[in-house]
Amino acid sequence: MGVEFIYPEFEVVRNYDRCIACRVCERQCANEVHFYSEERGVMISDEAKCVDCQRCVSLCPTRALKIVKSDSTLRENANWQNDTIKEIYKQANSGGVLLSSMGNPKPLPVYWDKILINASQVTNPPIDPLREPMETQVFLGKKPSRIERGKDGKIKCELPPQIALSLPVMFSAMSYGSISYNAHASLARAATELGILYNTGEGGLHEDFYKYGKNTVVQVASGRFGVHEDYLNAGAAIEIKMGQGAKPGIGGHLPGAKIVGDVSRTRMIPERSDAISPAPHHDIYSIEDLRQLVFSLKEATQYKKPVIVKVAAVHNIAAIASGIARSGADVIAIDGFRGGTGAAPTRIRDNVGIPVELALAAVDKRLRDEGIRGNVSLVVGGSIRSAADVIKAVALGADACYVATAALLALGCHLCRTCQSGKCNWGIATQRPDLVKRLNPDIGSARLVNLMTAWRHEIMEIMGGMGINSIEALRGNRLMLRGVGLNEKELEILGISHAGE
Amino acid sequence: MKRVYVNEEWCLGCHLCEYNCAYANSGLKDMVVALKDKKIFPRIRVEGEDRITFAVSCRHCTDPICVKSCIAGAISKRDGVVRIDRNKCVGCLTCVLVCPYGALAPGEDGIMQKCELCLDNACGAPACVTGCPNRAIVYEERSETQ
Amino acid sequence: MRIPSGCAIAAVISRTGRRMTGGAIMEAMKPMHDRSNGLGGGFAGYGIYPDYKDFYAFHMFFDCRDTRKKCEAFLKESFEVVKGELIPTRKMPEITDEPIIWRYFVTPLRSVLADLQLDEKEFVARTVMKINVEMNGAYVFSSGKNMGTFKAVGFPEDVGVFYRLDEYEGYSWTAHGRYPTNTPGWWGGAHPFTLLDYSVVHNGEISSYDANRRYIEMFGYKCTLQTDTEVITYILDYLIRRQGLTLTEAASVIAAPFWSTIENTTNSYEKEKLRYLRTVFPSLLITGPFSIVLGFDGGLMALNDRLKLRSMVVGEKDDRVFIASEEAAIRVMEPDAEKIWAPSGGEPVIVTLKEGAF
Amino acid sequence: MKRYVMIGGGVAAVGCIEGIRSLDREGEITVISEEDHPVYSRPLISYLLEGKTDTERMKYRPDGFYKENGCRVFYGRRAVSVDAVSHSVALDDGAKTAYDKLCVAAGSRPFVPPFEGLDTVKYKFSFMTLDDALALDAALFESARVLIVGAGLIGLKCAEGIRDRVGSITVCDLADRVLSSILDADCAAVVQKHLEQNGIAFMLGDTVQRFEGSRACMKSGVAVDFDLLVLAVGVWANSELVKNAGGEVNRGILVDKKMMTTLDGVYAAGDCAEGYDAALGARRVLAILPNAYMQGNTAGVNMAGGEQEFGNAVPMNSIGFFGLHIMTAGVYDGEMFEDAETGSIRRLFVKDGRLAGFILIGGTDRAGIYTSLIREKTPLDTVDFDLTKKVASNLIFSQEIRRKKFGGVV
Repeated sequence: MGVEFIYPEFEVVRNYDRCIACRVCERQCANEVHFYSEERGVMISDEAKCVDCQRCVSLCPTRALKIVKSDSTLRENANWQNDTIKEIYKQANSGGVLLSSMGNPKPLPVYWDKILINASQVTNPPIDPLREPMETQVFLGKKPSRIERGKDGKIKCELPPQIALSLPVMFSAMSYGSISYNAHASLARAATELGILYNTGEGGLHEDFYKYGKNTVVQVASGRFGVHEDYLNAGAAIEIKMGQGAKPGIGGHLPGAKIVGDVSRTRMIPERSDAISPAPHHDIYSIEDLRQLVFSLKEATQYKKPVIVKVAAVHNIAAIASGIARSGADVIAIDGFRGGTGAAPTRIRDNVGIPVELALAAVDKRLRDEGIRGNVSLVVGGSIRSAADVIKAVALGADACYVATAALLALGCHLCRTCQSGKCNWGIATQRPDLVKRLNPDIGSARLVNLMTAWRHEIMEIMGGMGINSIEALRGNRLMLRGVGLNEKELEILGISHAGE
Repeated sequence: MKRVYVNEEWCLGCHLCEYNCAYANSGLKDMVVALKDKKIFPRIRVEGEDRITFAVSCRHCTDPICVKSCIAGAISKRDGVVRIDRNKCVGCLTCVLVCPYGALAPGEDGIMQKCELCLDNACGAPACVTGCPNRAIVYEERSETQ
Repeated sequence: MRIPSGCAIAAVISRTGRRMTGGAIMEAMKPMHDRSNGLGGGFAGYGIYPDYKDFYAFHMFFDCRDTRKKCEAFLKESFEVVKGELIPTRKMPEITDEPIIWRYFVTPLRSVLADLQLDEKEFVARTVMKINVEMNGAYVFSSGKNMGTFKAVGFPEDVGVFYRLDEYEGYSWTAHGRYPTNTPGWWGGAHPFTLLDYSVVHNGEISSYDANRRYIEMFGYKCTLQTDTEVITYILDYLIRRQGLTLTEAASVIAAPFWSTIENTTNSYEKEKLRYLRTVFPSLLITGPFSIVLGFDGGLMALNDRLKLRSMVVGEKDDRVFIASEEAAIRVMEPDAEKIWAPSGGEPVIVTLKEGAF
Repeated sequence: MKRYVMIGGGVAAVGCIEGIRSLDREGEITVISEEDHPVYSRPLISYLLEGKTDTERMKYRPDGFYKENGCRVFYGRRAVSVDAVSHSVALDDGAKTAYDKLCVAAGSRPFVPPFEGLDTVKYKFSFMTLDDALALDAALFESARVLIVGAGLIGLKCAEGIRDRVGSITVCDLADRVLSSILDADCAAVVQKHLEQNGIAFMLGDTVQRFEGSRACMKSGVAVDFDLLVLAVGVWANSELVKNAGGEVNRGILVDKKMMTTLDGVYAAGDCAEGYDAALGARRVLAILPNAYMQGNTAGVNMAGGEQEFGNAVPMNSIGFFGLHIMTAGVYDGEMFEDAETGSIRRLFVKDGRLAGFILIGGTDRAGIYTSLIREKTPLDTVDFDLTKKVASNLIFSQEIRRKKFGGVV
């Protein structure tokens, strides 16, 4: 109180004419915002605890609740905005680094929204996906640069290991620990049903999910949590996580409170110990070290698993990617600065990294200029929000996209951005059993399948409009894109023309 | 036949099923009018505490002992659905005494009421199922062996 | 800027290697007049330079005499030029603004090839790219052996007359009439497009263009003209000459069967091969409508896009095989043509000379 | 085509008819009903007097029941003898009915002790049948002083049923407590207190020595003046027909778990039968309605050629007085566990690791869970017994058991 007081960010607005005091809101709020007053016979709220996750709003049977942004304001100041001032207060109160979750919420440019897609008219027929086959399958991995023939003249058809996807989307890395067992179960089951892959993140693979191995990317991060030979061989591909778009240059930190039971066993670390991944891999201080890790992993898996190297989009991403493309890696995953996280220092999340659109364009061009685009596939993530974003990414040069926030939204996430609290009311970013059970994987996986099915329909629709009936003919097809409101430099980096050209 | 099944693994203990049941059987069009400032007498009840919760309503047993035991002959089974004739019931609670599932309880008037699958109210399908936010209650066909 | 276009194509080949004048193919284009708009027409003839069959025949446009001189000097640095001459033309009102049109019969100098450790064809191809990209005002529009392309701004039947094609004899001919919807009206933009002895006439507009272009350019090709046909020519050169694919295999890359079709293929090697080629060359899949005729040393290949979004028919008579956008064109060449059929999408029709026929 | 005959037209007979019809749609069924009413619920007669039901709603089955089940009914006819050799039943009008399978569901009759001077009482009633109730109903008047002899289920339900319609009610019983057959002393005291609070007077441990017109002279020396006398001392099973035909009887007609008597083709069910009591582990008469139906039903299935045993019958009662509910089941044997709160009693009796019986007064929610523990002889180490002691809840079961109960077809 006093100098430490910060006015609550949200207000709980309860329509008492509608409230039947069923107490669903009370039972469903892990933040303990709502309670029933026996004396007054009504529900009341402590809004200081509200994070605006919308759980109570969603479950209230009489729609008696809404959460609004508090209109209690500090004096307006274009330079010292409300949030900035409050962050100062918080730091003055605590002396600590501010933590945040999910992706960068700042009003920085979203290039996807400044790129428009082409369609066929007259000279070239659009294709109707309801009547004609429309192919969205992609194969990620190194492509041989020369066709070899045997003595009999037949082509030798051995390919380096490939990842087959029914559509150019994968669920990106979210560790078991940062998200719940049921969230993982939903992702794994949906990926299997869809014929795509999900990603373990750096928390290891729960033994129950080995059966989804064909649709799993197993991640190896700097903390090496849960990494062992069976784990490496369990998935369809291995991902070396070098960095994350939400927090380039730093490692992860899963608080000990989330390291309980199966999480601790799966990570192979003691219960309640903080899981801290170092900023670098301590065996990778240069590109040649990366090459050694890539080949160690390939050795451990008899060269049967493609290796993905995931990096955050940073300033010299093109050169980094060129290095990775020559490291033996099969796929490069680039995570843009808008990518989500279960917890990251706010300053880093909001100020470090570059937009994935520009990173992708630069990397794709660089690899082509060097003639090594076929060495690797490119996967991009960091706020791919819709089928249109996927189309644009593929046309810019991506082989596939990584999707996480959209998947979480499908599971019920309302982007309250307080994953770090571990009290996710939607059963996603929590390990509390009473909260975890709120996410029924039957529902979760079905919703993920719905979402991706919808995206696939949209992708096919848009492709058909362009007169393209296979996704590979879209990859790198930048003529299908035009910029709006972009300057010369941006257009040059994106490698696209301005609308009207 | 279709029955209501409960999977406690997904029950959140939110008690919405009780409110949806009470509303569905109120005959009123507005939930607020039906339930505001009233004690509810739902035909499905959430049991349990903290970690384990589950909803219980009539199992519509293959061989329902309540039907055999009702001293007023008020409970019968037709088309697989165990129903109660509230007009005949005198509220002796013998059915409570015999039901191995604890699935019956009196209504506000002391007369017994029970889940009749919302077949006769405006919902047409069990309101507890429709309103369950986590599919802990389902209405489906299952075989004896399942 | 890429130029979308519609078009008319026609081709004929004698499987026995019997030489035919360019007259018939010129006639064939007449009934398809409406498929062109006068902004480009062209022909390719194979077997037309028997006397110089061991030399690469460079057909070139120059904007002025200086460019020509500069180019000749450049060529002589690495080639033996056995003959250089103006290509004979007829002056006619339908064809105007012609550039300087020359041909050279050349062969790369052994010493140069040895220095560069390059295969002869690769060196020739690179030279063509270099001239076309770097030498302003000079453009090589034909570079194969014992074959030649003839193209101009105008209707194809006029272009044939202009180049006096009735005076050439070849065992196969392809022809093209162009209907670009937007054009700088430049002679180099007409079809056929060629590289070495590959020539392509094409009707269609491919939607995969930039995906194909950006991929093929990784291998030294430069698409200077922004037309679909150019990129198709380079893709076929890349697949056939540089990767050593057969014509059928190349066709299964650019008009790849659908995955479902591949999965239903019964022959296991065939299935494995199709799957392999599609996985290895995804960026060379051509989508959108096209019908093309590829001319090469000793044969023709006709191919439709896999949905068959453009018309193309094939007919036969004795030793000759005819291909055209419309049956009418075939009937002009041979009123008694038999076995007229429309090949299905993605199914290549390959006609080659009989062993030793030419 | 089989010929089935029921002696009696009550609930046991209905159970028997429905049991037969579950297997045999064709056989000929004859019902000999001494009462001149279609089947009705006898336990509802007190509610009838109380005004909570009426004769229409008291019908145990819809009007078309007999017709739909193809039954021939002789109303107001009494069976006078059974010839177990020739398989026939003689009626009071001299007619004979042959049977292939016979079910004796003759019920019971009030036991009337030979009180001295009982014949001097002008207004005296039994309280068992609808006719009893209708007669009493006709006699009630606002200032009436009623003496009820017998503080058992019948007497007390009668008291509840007529309380608002008479001036005073006194209940006497030789036993020192109310509901002595189903309650122990503590529980009886609670119930008695509740009844007294609701205006019923008791004279317990006392009995009528003689009647003198409208006065009862009690053994204790007290004299009670009354206007109406209700005799609710107890009942006798109607077992004579079987006994006379050579069948074995004890307090009731002895039957096995299939409800078969010792006579060939003759079954018995309901209040007249003495079947197996799973709680007691021996045979006894369980004169309660659910039992009558289930016995009748079992008899019916077996008569029609099916195979069914009724082996888990237990005594149980659910009874309420003026809003206070009492539920009991089983036997009060073994170790007692009590969980008493204000106004409610919960007593569980545990023997050999199984629930033997219980008494609940007040909190009766989900009592059927307890009853099923008795009926199923569930070992108590397989449930959460500490919780069981406090509340009847499905939470006492393991998750696996609950999965079967609520996720399976039951």
